[in-house]
Amino acid sequence: MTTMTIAKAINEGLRATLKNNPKSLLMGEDIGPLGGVYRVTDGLIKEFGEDRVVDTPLAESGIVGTAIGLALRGYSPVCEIQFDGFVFPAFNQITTQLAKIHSRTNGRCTVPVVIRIPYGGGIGSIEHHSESPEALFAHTAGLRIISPSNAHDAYWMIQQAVECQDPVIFFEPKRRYWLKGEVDVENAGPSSDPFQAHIVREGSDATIVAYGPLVPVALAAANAAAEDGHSIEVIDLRSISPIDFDTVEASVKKTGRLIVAHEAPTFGGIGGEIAARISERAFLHLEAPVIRVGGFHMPYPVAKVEEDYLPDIDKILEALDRSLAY
Amino acid sequence: MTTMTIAKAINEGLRATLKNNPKSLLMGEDIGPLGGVYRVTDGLIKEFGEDRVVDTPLAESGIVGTAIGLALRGYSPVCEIQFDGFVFPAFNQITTQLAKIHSRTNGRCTVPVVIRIPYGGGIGSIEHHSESPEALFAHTAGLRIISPSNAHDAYWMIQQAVECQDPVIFFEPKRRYWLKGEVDVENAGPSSDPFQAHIVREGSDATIVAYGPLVPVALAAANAAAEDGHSIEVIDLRSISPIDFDTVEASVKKTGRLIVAHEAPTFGGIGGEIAARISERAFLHLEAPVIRVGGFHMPYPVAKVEEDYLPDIDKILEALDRSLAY
Amino acid sequence: MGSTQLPTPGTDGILAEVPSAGAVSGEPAAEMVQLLGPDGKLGTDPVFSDYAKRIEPEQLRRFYADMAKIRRFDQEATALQRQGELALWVPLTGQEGAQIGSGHASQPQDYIFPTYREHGVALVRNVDLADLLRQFRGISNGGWDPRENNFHLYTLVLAAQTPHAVGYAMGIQRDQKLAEASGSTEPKAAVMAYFGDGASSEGDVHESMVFAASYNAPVVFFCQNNHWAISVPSSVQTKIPLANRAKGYGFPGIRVDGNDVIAVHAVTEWALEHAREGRGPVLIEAYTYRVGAHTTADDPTKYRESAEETEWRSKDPLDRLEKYLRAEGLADDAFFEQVKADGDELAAQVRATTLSLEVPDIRSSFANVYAEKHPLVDEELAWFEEYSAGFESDEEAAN
Amino acid sequence: MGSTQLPTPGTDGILAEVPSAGAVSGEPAAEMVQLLGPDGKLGTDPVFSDYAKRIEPEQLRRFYADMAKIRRFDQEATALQRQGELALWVPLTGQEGAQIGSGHASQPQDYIFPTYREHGVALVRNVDLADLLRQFRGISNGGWDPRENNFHLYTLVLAAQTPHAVGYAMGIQRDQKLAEASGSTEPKAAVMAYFGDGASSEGDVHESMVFAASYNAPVVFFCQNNHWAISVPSSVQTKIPLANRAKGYGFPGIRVDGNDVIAVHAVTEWALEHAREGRGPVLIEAYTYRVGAHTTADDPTKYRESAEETEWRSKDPLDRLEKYLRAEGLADDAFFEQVKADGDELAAQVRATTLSLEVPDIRSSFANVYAEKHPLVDEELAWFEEYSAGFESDEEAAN
Ligand SMILES: Cc1ncc(C[n+]2csc(CCOP(=O)(O)OP(=O)(O)O)c2C)c(N)n1
Ligand SMILES: Cc1ncc(C[n+]2csc(CCOP(=O)(O)OP(=O)(O)O)c2C)c(N)n1
Ligand SMILES: [Mg+2]
Ligand SMILES: [Mg+2]
Repeated sequence: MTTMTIAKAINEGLRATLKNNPKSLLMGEDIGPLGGVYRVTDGLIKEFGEDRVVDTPLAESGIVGTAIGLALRGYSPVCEIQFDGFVFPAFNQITTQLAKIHSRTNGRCTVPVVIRIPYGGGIGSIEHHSESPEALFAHTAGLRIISPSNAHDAYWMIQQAVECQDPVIFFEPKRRYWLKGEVDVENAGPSSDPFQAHIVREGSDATIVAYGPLVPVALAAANAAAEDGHSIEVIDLRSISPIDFDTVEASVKKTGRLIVAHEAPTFGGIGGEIAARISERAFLHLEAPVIRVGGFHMPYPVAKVEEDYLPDIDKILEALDRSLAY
Repeated sequence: MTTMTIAKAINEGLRATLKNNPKSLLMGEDIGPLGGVYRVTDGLIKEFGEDRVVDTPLAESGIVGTAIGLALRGYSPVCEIQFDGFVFPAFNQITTQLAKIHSRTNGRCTVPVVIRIPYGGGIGSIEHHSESPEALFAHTAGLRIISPSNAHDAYWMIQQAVECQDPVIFFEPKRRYWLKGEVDVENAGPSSDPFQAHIVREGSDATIVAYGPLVPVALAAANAAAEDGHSIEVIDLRSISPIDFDTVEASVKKTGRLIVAHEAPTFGGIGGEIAARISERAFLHLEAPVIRVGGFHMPYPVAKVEEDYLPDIDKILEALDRSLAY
Repeated sequence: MGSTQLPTPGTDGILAEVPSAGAVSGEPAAEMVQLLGPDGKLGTDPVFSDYAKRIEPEQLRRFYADMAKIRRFDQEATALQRQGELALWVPLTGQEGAQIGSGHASQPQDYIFPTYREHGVALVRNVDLADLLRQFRGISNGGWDPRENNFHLYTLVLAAQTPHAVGYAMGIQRDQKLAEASGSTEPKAAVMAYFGDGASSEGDVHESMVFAASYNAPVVFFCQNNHWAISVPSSVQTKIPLANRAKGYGFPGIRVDGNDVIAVHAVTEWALEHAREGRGPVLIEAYTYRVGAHTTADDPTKYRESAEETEWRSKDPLDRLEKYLRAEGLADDAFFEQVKADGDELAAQVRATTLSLEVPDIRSSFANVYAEKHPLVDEELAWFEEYSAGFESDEEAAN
Repeated sequence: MGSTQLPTPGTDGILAEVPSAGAVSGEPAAEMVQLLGPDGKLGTDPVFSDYAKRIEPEQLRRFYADMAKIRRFDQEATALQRQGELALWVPLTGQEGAQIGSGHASQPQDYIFPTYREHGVALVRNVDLADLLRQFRGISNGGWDPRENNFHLYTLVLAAQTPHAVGYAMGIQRDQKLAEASGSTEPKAAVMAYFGDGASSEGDVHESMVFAASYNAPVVFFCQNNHWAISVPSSVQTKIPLANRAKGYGFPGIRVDGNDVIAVHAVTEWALEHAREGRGPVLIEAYTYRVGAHTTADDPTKYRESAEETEWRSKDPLDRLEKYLRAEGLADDAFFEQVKADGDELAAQVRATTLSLEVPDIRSSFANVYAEKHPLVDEELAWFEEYSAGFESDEEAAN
C-alpha cells in the first residue's frame, strides 16, 4: 500500500502501462516535457522517449484521428484532451469513427484507444475548463466511459482502460487530482472490473448514486444525514457506460429511495437514464420518485457563482429530505 | 388550406421567410441549383439569388461557424446539414459557440441561427444517413430543438425557428418528407407556439409521447389498441428542448400510464429525461413504470435489418401491453 | 507536359513546383504532369518519364484491362441498383485512370484508405467486388477484411479517414524503427489516403497534413479532383489548383492528369518511394472528371451542362490508352475482345454472387457493438429474443 | 529586410512571395518584412516603406505609449493574479509590437475577433481594461459589449472565432452591396481574426481560409507566431513559416517581424486595404515571442531554455522604438517619463476598478441562457429561489 494523489496514481498507472504494453503510447498537447498542464504525464517522456510520449500539434480531431490510425496498425494510444471543454473538435472522430469501427468492420478490427479527459468544476477556472460532458458520449454505442473517484481506482482503471479492446473515455475528476488515498499497486482487489459499481457506504434508508468528483460529496452528505438518524447507502458508479444497473437496482430494492447526483446539467444528463431505468426495474419498490441533483440548464457559469451551480452536500441533503419525506 | 408534402411545406416556409425577412439567408452543401439532396430548397436560388441561397464549401464546421459570424453581423442564417450523420464536424461550433454566445455576452448578442437536419431512418439508406442525434444537442443549454411531424407544422415551425432569437436545431423527419397534409398558409392556428406539445389523439388508458417520424407510428399503434378496446392518448412533442412537460404531465395524471417512443437509442436518449421527469412529477399517478421504446444500444444497423431495429407499431403495442398489464 | 521540378532525392524540404497559383481550378492548370495525351501520344517529363519507362508492355495492357473491367463492373452495379438490388451506387466512370494508375503504384505492404468511390483501387488490391457491393446492398458496413489486402473499408464521413491514414503511417514509422533495430529487412511501407475535391475543404484534411508534416509521416494524400462535389463545382472549394495546398505545409504537391494512367502511375510511384524512404508526405491532385452522376440518386442535369460531360468524354482514360497500345502495336483486336469478354464474365459473376449474398440478422449487429462483453447489449438482445419469440409463437398459434 | 513581392494593386489572385518554404520555423525566415530593426534603425521595403512613411511622429509616439501602457497593465494584472484577485492571467509581454501595430491599422468600422491574449488590441480599440479583467476574475465570460468598439469577446476554444470572422466578413459584403445599391457612402469595412501558431493547426482555421478564399471575403487572418503553444514549440505545428499557408488557398501571405511595430502597422494597413477594397483575404504571420509564461499557471522552465528568452528580449519591440524615437529626436526623457507615469496611473486605476467590480449573482446566469422565455430555465430558477430562501429562513431561525 502506498499513499498517493489521484494525479500521481494515474501517472503511475500510465507508467506501468508503458512498461508492460510495448504497443501503448501517449499522445496529446503538452504531455511531453511539461508533463501535461496537470502534470499527470510528468517524467514519462524522459523515461519512455518521444515515440511513446508524443507532444502533438494543437488539433484534437487530429489527435483522436491519428490515434485511430495507430490503433488500426496495432497500437494502443492513450490520448489526453487538455480540458473537458476542448474535446468537441474531436467529437466527429469519436462519435462517427472511434465508436463505430469495431461494428463497421463486423468485429474484424478493434480500436483500443483511450481518451483521457480531466473534467468537472469547482476549481475556480475560466470558461470551458469545468464541464462534465459525459452524457454526450454515453448515448453513443461502441464507447465505454469510466471515471475513478479515488487513487486506487485511478491507478488500476487507467491500466484496465488501455487493456480493454474497446475504446474507453476516461474522465478524470480534476478537482480531486490532489486527493490522496491508499493504492495497492500489487492487487486491484475489488477494483478488478472497471465496469462494476462499488457500494462505498452501506445503508438502508436511501441510496445515493454518484461518480467521479461527487463521490466524496455524496459520502459527506450521507455522513451528515447519519447525524439526523438516516442510514444512507452510497454507490460509486465508476462506469458511466455501461452502467452497473444490477448493483443500483439491488440497493434501491433494499432502500426504496434513490438520489442520483452529477455535476453535469440534469436535463438530458445520465441521471435521467438511471432514474428511468431504475424506476422501471424497481417500480414497486420505490417509495419516492428518483430525485436527481445536477447542474442547471445553463452553460457552466463563471467561477464566482459556481458554488451556487454545483451539487454540494446541502443540495444532496435537500434531495434526501424530499425523498425521505415523500 | 393547401395540400402539400412536408418537404414542400418546408420549401414554402423557407420561401416565405426569405420574402419576409430580408436578413435571412440559406447556407449549405448542394442547396443551390440542385435544391438540396431532398429538394427542400428547390427553386429558391433562382428566386432569391446567390447571396441569399449559398452553396458552401464542403465543411460543416465552416458552415455553422460562418453562420454564427453572419448572425453577429445581424443576419439570420439557416444552415442545412445534408444528413444527420454529418453534423458532427460542426459539433464544436454548435456546442461551444452557437449555444453559448448569448450567455457569454451576458445577453448582449443574439445568434438566431437555424440548423436544419434531415434525420431518422426507415429509408433503406447506407451508414450515417439514418441517425437520430437529438439527445446530443438537447443536453446543451442555449439551443432549442424542434421537429415537425406534419406539413402544417413544418410550414410554420421553420418560419418560427428563423424568427426565434435563440439558435434552433430543426430536425426534419426525412422518411416523412413525402407525407402529404393540409397546410393553412394564412393561419398557424394551434401551431403558433413551436415549443408546445400537441395532443393529437385523446384517450384515457395510457399516453404515448412521440415526435417527428414516429408520430404517425404512435397514432397507428393507438388505433390498433383501440380495436382491443384501449383508449390511448397520443402526444406529438414537437419540441425536444424545451420539452412541454406540463402537457405530458397533465395527460399522464389522467391516464396513469406513459410510453415514450423515439428512433434514437434508448440508452441516454431523450426518453430517459421524459421518463425521469414525469416519474417525479406524476409519481403517485403512475400505475406502471414509464416504458421507453427506442433504438438499441448499437450503431444504426445496415438497411436490411433496420426493420428489426426501428420502433414500430408492434413494439409500441408490446410496450402498451406491458404497461396496461402492470 | 510536365515541367514539374522535384526535390533532388535525399534533399528534404524543397518543394516541388506546383502549377501557378494564379490558375483557376475550373480549367486545367498550365502546369500539370501529363505523359499520355488524349490523342494517345506519349510525351516526356524530366522526372516522370523515367518512371513511365519502367512500365512493361504487359503492365500497360494490365492497366487497360483493369480500367475496362472496373468500368464494366460500374455498369453492372448501376444496373443492379436500377433493378432494386442495391440501395445506392456510386459510379466511378471517368476516374479509372486515376484509380488504376495509383492503385498499381502501391505495393502489398502499403496500406490504403479509400473514400467510397475507389472501386478501381479495390480491384487492384484484390478486394472481391461482390464483397464491395455488400455495403450498397445494405447488408454490411464493411464487406471485406481490411487487413487481408491492406485496403481499408470505405469511409462515408468525408475526410474522416485522412487522419487515420496519418496515424497508420506513424505506426509504420515506429514498426520500422523497431524492425531496423532488430536487423529485419522487411520492405518499407507507406500509406495512401484518397479523398475528393469536396472533402479537401474539411478541417480533418488540414489536421492530417499538419500531423503528417510534423512527424514526416510516410503518407501520400491522393486527391481526385473530379470537378464536382455532388452539385458543387470545385471552384467553390478552391480558386487555385488543390495541389497548392501542400505548399502550406512544406511537402511536395503535384497536379497530374488523372485521365492519364501512365502519368498517374509514375507520379504515385515517385510519391510512394518518397514516403517509404522517409522523405515525408506528398500530395497528389489527380485532375479528372466524374462523367456520370454523383450517385444513382443524383441528377446532374440540375446543375451542369452536358457539354462539359461531352468535353471530358473526349479525354477518356481508356480511349487514349487504347490508341497508344494500338499505335505501338502492343495490343490488337483480339486483346480488346478478350478484355470485353473478361469484363462481361466478371459482371455476370459479381451479379450472381451479389444476388446470393446472405442477408444478415440483427443479432450480428448486437454481436459487434463491442469487442468485450457488455451488459446492456446482452440485456437488449435478450429482450429482442423474447420479443421475436413472441411473434413466432403467435404465428404458431395462428397456424 | 523585406523583399516581399506583392500583388500589383487591382490585380487579383497573384500571390505575394512568402519566405522560402525550406526555412525552418524555429529560426527567422530569410524573408520577413522588417523595417525597424532591433538596433532601432529604419530600413526600407519596396512596398511597405510607403505605408511606413504615412505614420506621423505623433502616431509613432502613440505606438510607443500604447506598447508601454499595455506592458504596464500586463504587470499589474500579473500582480493581481499573484495576490489572488484574478483566477488566471495571460500575459502579452513581448507581443506589444504585433498587437499595437496591427490594432492601430484597423479603422473603427472594422470588426476584430481576438483570441485571448490580445490585450494590446483591446487597448487600441478602447476596451476598458478593467472590463477585460472581468473574465479573469471569474465574474463574466465577456466583460464588454463587442458592438461598442467592434471588438469581439475573447474566445477560449482555439480557432473557433476564425469562421465567425469570415461569416462576419460575408455579412459586410452583403451590407456593402445593399449600401452601394442605395448610393450610400459608408466607409468600407473589413474583419480581423487573431490566432496563434498553435491554433493554426486546428481544422477551423483551414475551413475559415477555404470559405474566405471561396467568397473573397474581406478578412485579414492575423497569426501571432510567438513560438510556443504552452509548452509545444511552433516547429511541431509547422516546419515552414506559417505565412505559407496562404499559398494553399491563393491569397497573399506575409511574414512580418512582429516586434517591429512600424512594419506590422504597414503590413496590416496594406492587408486591410486589400480586404476592404474587395481584393480578398490576406494572411499575416507576425513573427514574435512570448517572453513570459503562457499563463500565470504555467512554468516555462519545464520546457525551454532561458537563453532563448534572453535572446528575444534583445529584440524587444519597445526598446527598438525608443532607440529610434530618441535617435530621430522625436521623443525625449520627458516623454518617456510621462509614458511611465501614465502607465502607473492606468495600472492604479485598473486595480482600483477591478477590486470594486461587483460579483455577479447566479440569477444573471439564469437570465442569459436564452434570449426568449424558456420553461425549464424558469422552473430551475424557481427551485433555486425556494432552495435559497430555505437557507435564509434557517439563518433567520438561528438568529
Ligand atoms: C462530412 C460529410 N459531409 C457531407 C457528406 C455528404 N456528401 C456525400 S458525398 C458528397 C460530395 C463529395 O464530394 P468529393 O469530396 O469531391 O468526392 P466525390 O463524390 O466527387 O468523389 C457530400 C457532400 C458526407 N458524406 N460527409
Ligand atoms: C480547442 C482548444 N484546445 C486546447 C486548448 C487549451 N490551450 C489553451 S492555450 C493553448 C496553446 C495556444 O497556443 P497558441 O495558439 O500558439 O496561442 P498563444 O497561447 O501562444 O497565444 C492550449 C493548448 C484550447 N483553449 N482550445
Ligand atoms: Mg469530387
Ligand atoms: Mg503561440
